[in-house]
Amino acid sequence: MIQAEYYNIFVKIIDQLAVLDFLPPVWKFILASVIAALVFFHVIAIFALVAIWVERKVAGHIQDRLGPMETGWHGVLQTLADAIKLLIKEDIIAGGIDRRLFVLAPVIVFMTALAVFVVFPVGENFIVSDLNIGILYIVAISTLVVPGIIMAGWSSNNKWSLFGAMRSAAQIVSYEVPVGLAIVCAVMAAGSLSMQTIVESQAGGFWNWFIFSKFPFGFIAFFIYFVASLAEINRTPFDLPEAESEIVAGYMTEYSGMRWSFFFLAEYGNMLAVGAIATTLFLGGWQTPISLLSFIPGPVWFTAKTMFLVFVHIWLRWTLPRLRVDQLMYMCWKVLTPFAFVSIFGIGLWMTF
Amino acid sequence: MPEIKTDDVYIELGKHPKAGFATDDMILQMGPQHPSTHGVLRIECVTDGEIIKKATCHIGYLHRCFEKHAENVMWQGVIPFTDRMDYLASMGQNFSYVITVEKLMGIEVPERAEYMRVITAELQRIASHLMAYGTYGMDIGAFTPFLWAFREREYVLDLFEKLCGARLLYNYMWIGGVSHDVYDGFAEECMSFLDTFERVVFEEFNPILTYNKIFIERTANVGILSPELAIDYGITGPCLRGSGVDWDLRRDDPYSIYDRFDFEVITGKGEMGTVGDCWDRFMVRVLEMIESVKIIRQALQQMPEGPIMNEKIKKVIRVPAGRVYGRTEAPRGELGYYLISDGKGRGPNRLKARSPCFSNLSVLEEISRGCMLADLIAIIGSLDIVLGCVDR
Amino acid sequence: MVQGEFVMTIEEIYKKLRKSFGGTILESDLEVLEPVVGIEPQSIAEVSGFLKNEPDLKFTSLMCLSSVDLDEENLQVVYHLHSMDHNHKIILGVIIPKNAAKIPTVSGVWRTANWHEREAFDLMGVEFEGHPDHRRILCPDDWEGHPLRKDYVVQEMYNGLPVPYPKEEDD
Amino acid sequence: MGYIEGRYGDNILITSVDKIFNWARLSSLWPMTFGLACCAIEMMATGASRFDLDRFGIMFRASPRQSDVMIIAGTVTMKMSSRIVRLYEQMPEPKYVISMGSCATCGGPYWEHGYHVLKGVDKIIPVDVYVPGCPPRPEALIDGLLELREKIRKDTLAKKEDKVSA
Amino acid sequence: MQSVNQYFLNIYIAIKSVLIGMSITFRHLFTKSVTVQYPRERLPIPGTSRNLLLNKIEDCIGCDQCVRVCPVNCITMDTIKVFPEDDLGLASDGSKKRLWLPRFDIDMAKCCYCGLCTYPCPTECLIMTDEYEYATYERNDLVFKFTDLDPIQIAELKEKDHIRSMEKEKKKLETAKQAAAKPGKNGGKSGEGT
Repeated sequence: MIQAEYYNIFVKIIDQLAVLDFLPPVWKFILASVIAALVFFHVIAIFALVAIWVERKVAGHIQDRLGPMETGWHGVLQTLADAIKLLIKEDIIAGGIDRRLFVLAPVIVFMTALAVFVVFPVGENFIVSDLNIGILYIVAISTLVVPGIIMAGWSSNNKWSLFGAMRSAAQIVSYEVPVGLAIVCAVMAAGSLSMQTIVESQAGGFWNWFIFSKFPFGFIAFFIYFVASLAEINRTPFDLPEAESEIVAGYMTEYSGMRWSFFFLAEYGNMLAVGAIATTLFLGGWQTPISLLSFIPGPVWFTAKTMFLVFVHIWLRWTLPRLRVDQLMYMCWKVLTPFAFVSIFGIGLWMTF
Repeated sequence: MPEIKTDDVYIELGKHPKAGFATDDMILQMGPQHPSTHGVLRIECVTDGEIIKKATCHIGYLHRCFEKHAENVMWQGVIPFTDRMDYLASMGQNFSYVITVEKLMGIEVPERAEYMRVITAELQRIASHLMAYGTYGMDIGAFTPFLWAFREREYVLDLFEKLCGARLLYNYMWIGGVSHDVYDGFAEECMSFLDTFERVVFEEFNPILTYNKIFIERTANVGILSPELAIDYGITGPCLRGSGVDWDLRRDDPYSIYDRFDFEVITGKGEMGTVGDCWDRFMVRVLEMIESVKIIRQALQQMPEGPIMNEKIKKVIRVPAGRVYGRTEAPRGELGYYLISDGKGRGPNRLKARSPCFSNLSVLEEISRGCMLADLIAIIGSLDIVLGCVDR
Repeated sequence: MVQGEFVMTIEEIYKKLRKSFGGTILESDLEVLEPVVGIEPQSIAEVSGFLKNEPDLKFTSLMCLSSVDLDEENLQVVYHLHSMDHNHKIILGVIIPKNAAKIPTVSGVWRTANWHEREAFDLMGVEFEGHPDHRRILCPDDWEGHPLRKDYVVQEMYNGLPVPYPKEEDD
Repeated sequence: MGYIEGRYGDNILITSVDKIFNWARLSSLWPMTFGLACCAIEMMATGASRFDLDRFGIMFRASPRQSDVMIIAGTVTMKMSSRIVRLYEQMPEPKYVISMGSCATCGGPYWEHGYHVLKGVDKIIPVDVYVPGCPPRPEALIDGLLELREKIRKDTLAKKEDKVSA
Repeated sequence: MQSVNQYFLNIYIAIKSVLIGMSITFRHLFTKSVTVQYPRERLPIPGTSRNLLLNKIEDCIGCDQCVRVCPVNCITMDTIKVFPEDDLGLASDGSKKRLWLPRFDIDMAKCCYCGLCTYPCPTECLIMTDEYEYATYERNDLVFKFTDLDPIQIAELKEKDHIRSMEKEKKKLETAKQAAAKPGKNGGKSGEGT
């Protein structure tokens, strides 16, 4: 396992820039990470806009209709118009609302969606900062969403939001267990927590990817991870927190204008994040499936795989009905977790022989 | 999954909640504007967390004074108002009003008009059940079946529009006959729709929703309605047949020419859970659509030539004094009109409409005790109520 | 659903009722298209209990309960009963004075009557003694008057909103 | 819209900002699912596959907080009128109302004997577009929405001393 | 609790039904959409379709049939008897027109589009067109006025009608007086009259 020093790409650029030599090294690192954060914020914001448009078009065609058509060619500017309109919408903070929590909640939820992108190995040396405990960082950050959502639900002083917040807290916390166990399977196979080394260990053809190697257990771990991560980001069939037909708009009922669009962007940011984690852990990050195609650069592979997983999320949303809360819990504790233990045990056996 | 009753859980623990931590029940107003109350219905549920202890319905938000209008309008002027009572099945509404008046006047309706009435009533039953199928899918969380159901429903609405000019509220069945004759391409278009429709139900609608495991989990063993309770609460139509009671007015108290067609009355058999649960009521509606297709096919073949309106009907209609109660099998249940005429007025003296959804909804409080919030939505969806029909 | 060994005609049911309840069943002509059997207001509860539980009558389902404004001084409540087992029907009529419109409830016998009686009270003003939850069902609770009465005059304002259609003053 | 609304006369900055804001507002009109009666069924039919409303960027939102336009689809009764006013007040500011169908416009077929029917929703909330029909065809509803889009296109942030405010 | 194979059976059915569902929706991704892009493409409206009412006023003989049959009373019509000197020409079915129509407006906001008024019309002048695009900003634009007389003519007619009714009034008074005078001889049978 090569333990090369992977610098953050921006740190390399700043090192070459002589003009910035007067800055002490600490400041250089801070400047590099600020630039990295900005770059990734825009990557996700633009992806979220595209994802919303893709979702509405795919939903349209699944339902034999056309989806956005009027604004721009085939509705390309539709989400831009939505974003601008939401920006200039009146921002209502009703009487009974607890102001500070109400304002803080969307920030936290959006922050966690962004913070996860720091450790994704998009390409060979194209990574913001390669923590050696990458995957542990991801699991830790993604649990930060729960207090954000509970803050949103509680501070909105609205019965529907409280319902939505309680449901989503129970759902995210309990689905952390299968997600964690599935990640443990991948980490056992790769031998290290750092994301780059995980991707490295899946080098060679697609048969080395964890989804196919160690045959039954790798696939079971991927399946468990995919289903549990669906529940993590409140997407169908687990979209109970903002179940439109049961509890009006869940914890987002009282939010309007730009604050609500933070939640909306966070949802699509999370979709991208979960897709990226799944590709890094199980589908071999930026590795090429067949050595012939190795001339295509790493980041293209990474984004292609993530986009496919995001498409599957959207595809599932417009196919399946919604689960009830107790069935949700039944599935988490009685189906996903036992199978996760089985796959850990299986991979453990596989590794020893 | 056994139903969770809150009190038994606490009693099992040996202490009642009031003793320890002072929790209180939350009164949740599923207000008149709620995405899945099928219109303007307010349900005041006393909930303990997700579990509903008591759900009382508050209706009347769409009370449009139908009976007051029936007393002040001419005989044929009441028909547009019956259209607006159950706006999803307005052919069925016209049908029972028109039958009641003809029973009182004792006049005959020409054969061709009778066949036209049966065909349009059954087509309307398909459109209404498609609407029930779509909205029930949306209540449970699946959006796509709703739009597919509407796509099929649009074809039926096209047929109606070419036939009588309106998409939703037709004023098609008049006293003594029907208003428009069949346009020449009707039979072919109707047959082609029926063929594609039957294929679509079995190839797309059933696999995507009816036999979907999550849908079955959400609806089986939920809102179980026993036959005695159903009869006691005056439930009729698919909800009653879902509980296993084999009662259909078209066969057991035949009106118009329904005795000439052979069709099967579908009853709930508890295929996926117990008899009389939400899934059974839903399944009865889906299979009833197929029965309606059979009836329409037979009616289209046997339809004779001839006049579509009884000649004795002039512009001003004279109805003799008397009282009569006529009822038909509307898509949502037994729709009855109690008509009192004093012979001299230009309209009915008193017209009481016994609407099916009014009784079907009254059982909600009984069967939704102890279920979860998501089940309450499933039960309302399975009762398939239309607020215009509840509030009149 | 057994088709019923013998479908009892109106006359037989009427004679059976007269036999067991005597005076409280009033005279009523049975030749009219759909005869209405007159009943004393006070004894409607026992009669309906009898009609429901009698083995060869078994009127298990109350089809329709309607309230009628007969003439200036009295109302009539009409019960349409139907038996699913024997497939025969009967119509009961109870005449009550308008000023003291009191009648015992039958919601104990058929629970569908609960809502139908509330509607009869709401629209016609017939009070039902012993009704579990005697409130208006269709009109708002603070609505004045009972709309379906012939002498009903629409109230001018309802919490700040004009009720009748504004008369246009143009020519 | 806070600070700059109605403060400056017509100048280059205002007109160009107007153009963008109005374009954004009219191309993403989110109605609140507010079906009352038969017109609600035609509204759903308009949202369904054949007359797709999603083409105009119209997405039905469940909560009043996230919606811009309120389509009153059906008969407004006395009991319902207080609810409609409350829902209208809960909607964020640039909000519009479409009165769909005869019942919402003036009580429709129930204007004469309907004691419980409110004779027109414009008695309780300001209405922008009246869509006639009982129920209006889906195309008529889309035509009403296009009419509303034209009205928004002409909206402006500049001072409105001469023009009578919409 | 559930037996073990019921547990595995549940999982198997769940996965199978999810995959079937996904295959159907995937197939629908490629089926042609049924959308009619309304402002550009338009559905052909059938002839019998019931939308905006139109009254060809030159044919209308003011017979009041439609006003009586309308269940909603949304047609208001004023008629003035024709004066001897002017001639209104023939209606389409050859009958002579004997009524001026200063006011014939249909309030399309009240109308319930039931079409009952188009059947009894003797000259078929009241028809339902297939025009449905008349959404407005003002409620009163929905009251369609079909009279073809301009306000001046209407004022004139009203005033002439007023004069005529005054004369009739006077004539009636005289006849009443004569009637009162005549029976003076045989005991005043018709009383005061007027």
